[in-house]
Amino acid sequence: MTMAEAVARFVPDGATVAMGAGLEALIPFAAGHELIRQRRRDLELVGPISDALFDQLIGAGCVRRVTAAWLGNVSEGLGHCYRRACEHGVPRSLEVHDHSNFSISLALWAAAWNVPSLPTRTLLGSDIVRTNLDLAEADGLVHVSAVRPDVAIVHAQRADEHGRAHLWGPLGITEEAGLAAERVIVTCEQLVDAGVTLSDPNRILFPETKVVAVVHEPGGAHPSPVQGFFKRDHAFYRDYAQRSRSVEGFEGWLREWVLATPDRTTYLERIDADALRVKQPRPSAPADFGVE
Amino acid sequence: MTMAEAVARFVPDGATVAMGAGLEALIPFAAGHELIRQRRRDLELVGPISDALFDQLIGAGCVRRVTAAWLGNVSEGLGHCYRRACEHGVPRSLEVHDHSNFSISLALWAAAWNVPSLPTRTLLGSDIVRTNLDLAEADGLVHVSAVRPDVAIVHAQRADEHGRAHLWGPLGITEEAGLAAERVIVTCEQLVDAGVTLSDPNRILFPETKVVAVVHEPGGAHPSPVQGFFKRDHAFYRDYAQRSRSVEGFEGWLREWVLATPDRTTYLERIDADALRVKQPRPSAPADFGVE
Amino acid sequence: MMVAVASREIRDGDLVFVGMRLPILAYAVARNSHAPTARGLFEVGLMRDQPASGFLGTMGDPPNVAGALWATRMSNAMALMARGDVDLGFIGGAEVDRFGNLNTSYVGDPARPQVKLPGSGGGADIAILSRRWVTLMSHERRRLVERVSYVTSPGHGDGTPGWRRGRGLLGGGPVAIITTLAVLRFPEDGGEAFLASVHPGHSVEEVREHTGWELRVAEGAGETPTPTEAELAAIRRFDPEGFWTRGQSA
Amino acid sequence: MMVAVASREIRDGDLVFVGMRLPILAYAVARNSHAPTARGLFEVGLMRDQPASGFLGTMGDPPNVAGALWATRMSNAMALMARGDVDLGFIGGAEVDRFGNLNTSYVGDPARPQVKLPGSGGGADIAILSRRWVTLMSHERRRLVERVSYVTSPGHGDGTPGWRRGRGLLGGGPVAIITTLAVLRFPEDGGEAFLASVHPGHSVEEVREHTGWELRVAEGAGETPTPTEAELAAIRRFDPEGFWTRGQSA
Repeated sequence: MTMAEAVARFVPDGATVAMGAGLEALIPFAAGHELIRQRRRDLELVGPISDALFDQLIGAGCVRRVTAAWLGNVSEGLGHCYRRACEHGVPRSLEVHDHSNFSISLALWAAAWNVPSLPTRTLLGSDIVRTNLDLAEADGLVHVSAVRPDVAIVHAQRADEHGRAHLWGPLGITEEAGLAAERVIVTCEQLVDAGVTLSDPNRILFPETKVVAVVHEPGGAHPSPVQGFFKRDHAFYRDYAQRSRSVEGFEGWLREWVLATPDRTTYLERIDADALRVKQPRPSAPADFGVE
Repeated sequence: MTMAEAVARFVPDGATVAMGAGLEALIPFAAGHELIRQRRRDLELVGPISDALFDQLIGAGCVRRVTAAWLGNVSEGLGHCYRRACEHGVPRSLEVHDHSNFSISLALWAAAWNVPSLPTRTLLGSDIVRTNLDLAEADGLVHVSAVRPDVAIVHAQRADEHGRAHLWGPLGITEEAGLAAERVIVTCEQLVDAGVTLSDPNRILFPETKVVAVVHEPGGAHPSPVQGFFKRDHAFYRDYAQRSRSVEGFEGWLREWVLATPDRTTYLERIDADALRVKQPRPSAPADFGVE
Repeated sequence: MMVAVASREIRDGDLVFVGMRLPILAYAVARNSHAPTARGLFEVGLMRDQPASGFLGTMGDPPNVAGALWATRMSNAMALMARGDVDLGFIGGAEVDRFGNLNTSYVGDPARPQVKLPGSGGGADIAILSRRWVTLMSHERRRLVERVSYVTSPGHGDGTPGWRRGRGLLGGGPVAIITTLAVLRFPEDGGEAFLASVHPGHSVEEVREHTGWELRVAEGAGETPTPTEAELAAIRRFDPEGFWTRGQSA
Repeated sequence: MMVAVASREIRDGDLVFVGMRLPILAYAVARNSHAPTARGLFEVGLMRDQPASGFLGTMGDPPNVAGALWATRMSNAMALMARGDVDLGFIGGAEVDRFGNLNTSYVGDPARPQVKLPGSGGGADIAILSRRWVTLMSHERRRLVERVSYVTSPGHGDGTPGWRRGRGLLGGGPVAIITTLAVLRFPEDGGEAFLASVHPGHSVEEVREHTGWELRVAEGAGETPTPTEAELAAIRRFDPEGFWTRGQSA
């Protein structure tokens, strides 16, 4: 399926969308940019931290609410579009449901296990409990209400056409985001035969019954890193941080990299992808799934 | 470390011990038999189901309490020692904390996350909530109290001497058992170099900070299966089921296979290990952890 | 017979929570006949499409892992069921009552049981969380009882309509009891089991005689269709030595 | 300077919850000098012994994964901390007050903020759950304030002794504020930060002038020891282009 089709079919206006669940790695930027190009509106974004992607969606006016622990630019600091939306309602006002990293994970596990909330010792004594009504203190614990994404968008190293995705490296909250969501869109570096994915069912992160679309989108996580495929493009993040300081700068950036860039193939032609590509393989030792 | 030393040092009388967390596969029978030989007493056993191992420990008089969802012999049916202990106090009476498979998992996640209990929709309407005081119904949910093992004993396909264990196949409740436990004893088919385990950090199931002993014990899960290494020995389970129907039969079995068998090496000489060994490799496709 | 009948409860496209023993065979039969896109979920932490190609003594046996669609933690398999994603579950039992409640825990006082049974395993979870479920049972008067003394896995509770909804149970409960003699079914909204069909070679009277309560017979209750050649072939393929079907007519 | 000083908070054998930016360097320095058996835990879902051999823009960068001792879910890293297994955490902050409370969320009314800061990330989790923690901060009057208007990551609360225990917070709270000018420390059982040492080239008066409350000075407060050659060499090795230490004296 193409990215345009996956986004058009499975991410309607108003949807609650989990993205960037792997924290700084495997961020589905290509999918996010397609949401912007399709002028999606009133989204609720769910994630742990977001390294620039949520900032871009907010700046483009796609977002009504953010449910997250941190939002900015990890190597550069503040998220300027996020600031403008919260402080001045530009381009539109934004509802913020603050979490910590642990509590947003628990909110997704609550949804995955279909319970109204899960208890935790974290956030005791924090004002986050006071300002986020999805959190409540009782009996010396904080009760974290379930967060149920309509869709989780996940970038994977490889997947097969049936939706079996292999991800590796640190997983952040990717697994619970997928299990909590009604449906999962997988974007991937490599589209592989089922023989590859099924050779290692332990590395399949969520069941194919959740996955509604597999989009073969190499480089779809740039500028975030993809273990074994791409290094992080630090300079790209820096450039975005600088240009997004002003509305005009952001709009110029958005035009250049998203609106006037029809798809990921065109996008990749504009960066020095080869310099970022990982070239020295470092394969894992195989596990033997033998039977006889 | 030898099995005898690991058990002597890290599993005292009265300990709460999680074993067989992988359900029917990777059951640490060799460790269980060493517990019997060392005449460990007053143990609390924790597990989802137990395919014969818990029955043997109960018959040998090691056990004070069982916290589990099912206890018997999966392919053969009832656990005869378990029945004698519950029905007649032979060889000693037994306290039973009944769970379902889901609730025992949640009890361990509660301990892993250090909360008093976790809520769930399962067990509503079941008498298990009435008879196990670790479960309580409130607000339309069942609250499952944390179960905190002193030690989890886990059989792995391979591990290095630093405690990094690779397990594959279905995991049951192994991960939460390890995270909930104060400490973990790993027994393994292969003792490998750190280069093997660290080549795939995603397959390392719990942090080395939890692992206090690594015992190289090939065949240590017989008669249970080990993906890539051993098939399940169905006939052995059948023989145990038949002989354990009477106290005398069980004691004969115990003498033959445990008390008069000093260690796993001797044990393996008495079975047709070669017939059970997996010979056709079925390796997983490697994941590339490349950086540059 | 039980296996073939059980396999017919599986609809194409179903996600089936497969227990051990006969249900594994029933799944294999269905997947190879009328339900080619069903998937099986195993509490050990596996999802499959094709049944395992080798004999399984347990769901954790290596042939069940090779070719699996997902090898994961049990809690993840349970998570799918807790969200209502599991269409059908199978549960074995030692005792079932007229309202479909199962006892696999204690005969007699739990504090001093006459018989200690193995326990719930995933049975209670399936009974409460799957959309619909079926139990397989040897048809004996001591197994099909008026009321179980201990409810391990709740069926339709005390038999009042809507009992499950009222108690907050997620799934719809038992739809059938498949025995060695007959198929018993339940009304749509719960209540009491009734005789739906009798296996060939057995009679309504025989069934009632071996049932521990005054069994109602559905209008139009007839004979259970015999296993087809395809069903029998699949059973022989997945249980070549009769390990699971020993002593039973298929 | 801040990196070297921060690295000294790490004791050998510690499990350190490493944040981003300077703490990653501090961990690398400690591991290569006085704490060769420390381990680092990263909320993204990683545990390491040796620091990554390449430059890290974030903790999720490929060099941090290669050679990791564990690559897992964030909730598993948090689980270790929730059980008290994390000895030391690092938290960055925009504002800290005299009792060590951090604000990384809102300046002004949260409903209509003057400044929206990025938020907690794992900061609140570390502040509440790790055994002890340290914050690193540029020493400015607007950052070291009398009371933060919003407590993202609780320190010693309102400064009354035992405030954390009373509120049920698991860990012991902040032990130090390491700034560009000085090291501030806290009494054993909580309370108010005091000046413990001043970095070379700066004075007590300068520090007090840039602090937003009447800063108490510890008896015997002296000069912070300068970075050793080994510390400087490690900093240069892990941040060769000065990405993280730019504009700061080491």
